[in-house]
Amino acid sequence: MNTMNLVVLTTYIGYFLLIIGVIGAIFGPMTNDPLKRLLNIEVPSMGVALIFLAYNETLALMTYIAVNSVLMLVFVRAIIKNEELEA
Amino acid sequence: MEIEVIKLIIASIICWINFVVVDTYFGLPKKPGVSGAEVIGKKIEKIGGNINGGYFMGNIVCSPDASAGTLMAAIFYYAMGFEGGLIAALLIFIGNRLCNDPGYAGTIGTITATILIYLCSGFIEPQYFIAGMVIAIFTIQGFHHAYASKLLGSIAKKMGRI
Amino acid sequence: MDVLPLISILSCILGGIGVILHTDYINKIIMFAFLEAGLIGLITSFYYLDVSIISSILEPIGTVILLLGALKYAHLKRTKKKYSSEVPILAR
Amino acid sequence: MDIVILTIGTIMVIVGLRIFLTRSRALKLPYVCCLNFCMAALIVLYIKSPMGALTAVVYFISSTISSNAIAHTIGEMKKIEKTMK
Repeated sequence: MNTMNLVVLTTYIGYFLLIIGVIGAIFGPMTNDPLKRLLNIEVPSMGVALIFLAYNETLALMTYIAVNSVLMLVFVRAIIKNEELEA
Repeated sequence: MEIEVIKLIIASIICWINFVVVDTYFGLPKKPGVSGAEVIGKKIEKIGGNINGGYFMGNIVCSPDASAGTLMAAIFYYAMGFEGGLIAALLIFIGNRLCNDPGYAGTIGTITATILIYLCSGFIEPQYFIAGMVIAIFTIQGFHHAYASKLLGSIAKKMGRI
Repeated sequence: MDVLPLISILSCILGGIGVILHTDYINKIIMFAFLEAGLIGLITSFYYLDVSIISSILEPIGTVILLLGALKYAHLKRTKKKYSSEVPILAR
Repeated sequence: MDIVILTIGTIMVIVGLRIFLTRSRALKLPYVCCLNFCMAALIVLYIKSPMGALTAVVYFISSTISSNAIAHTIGEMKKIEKTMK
């Protein structure tokens, strides 16, 4: 009866977010706009963070959350530059 | 079982009166303090509410005022005892300054909430005040927006703070 | 199971579906904040308090970056529609 | 099971469903504010120590800053949509 404890459930939620996010980033509604596709990309990123959490990788989780916000800055800057330079 | 429900209802009424009176006295319904609160006030007026109650709700969303002060006082009283309320007042003041607000309402509300919880500590434990504050914020922000804004506007008009 | 992990799991599922199904920028960012609340609750229920504090400090930074990017992008798309037929000829 | 935790959990489920179903942009923000209150209360009821209280305070203040930024951006976005029709 104790098979569905917290760790197993967290792993399942992480894989669920990963699969849903990848499918949504490819076939989702109105993804020809690059910023909306970037916002869909954030969902599998949070799924990866949950999988790190389920395997007790504390240092990897902290580093991943910190790097993720820097990565967001780089992607947003690249999208805006692409929109400016494109004729 | 029934004595717990009675304690919960009494704590909820105390929290509701505390934060509505302190926030109305410091002039939250009069004008939007930060620029984001104006949008929420206009939108609530458009769906059939009162404009002053809308400003009140927008100010609660956009910066930690006496409502957040009451919750934090209950939390620190539950974890640390009476002197935790003063630490909560300092943290609320820092949060207010981060949100570009003067910060009188938050600190005064935290100190009055701490004194009220200390006076009631004989027969109501502090965890009932945490749940009471959540019920009080649910009746204003989450139940029915137009009716709540009309109620807040009439209270502000009765206190003469518009 | 306690109440906090159950609520956090529900918040994660609803936020993850909501980010994909909504189509406006601001709605997507609000649902993303909802997803982050679930993530912080789930980290806290594993008793990793230091990671939880770091994560809750870094959450508004990511939100502010996304909001500034969305604002600049909407402004850029509005202004480019108007001049896009004649400006490249003058630029060359 | 305690009545305090059950009450907060029920309120949080109702508010989460209403965030998902509301269509307007500006009316979602009060529900998000109510959800932050519920989450801070649940954190401090799950961990009964001063460190849990500190975690709840840091979470609440930073999420309020995030909500403030969203509300400011809605106003700026409406201004852009009005001037450049």
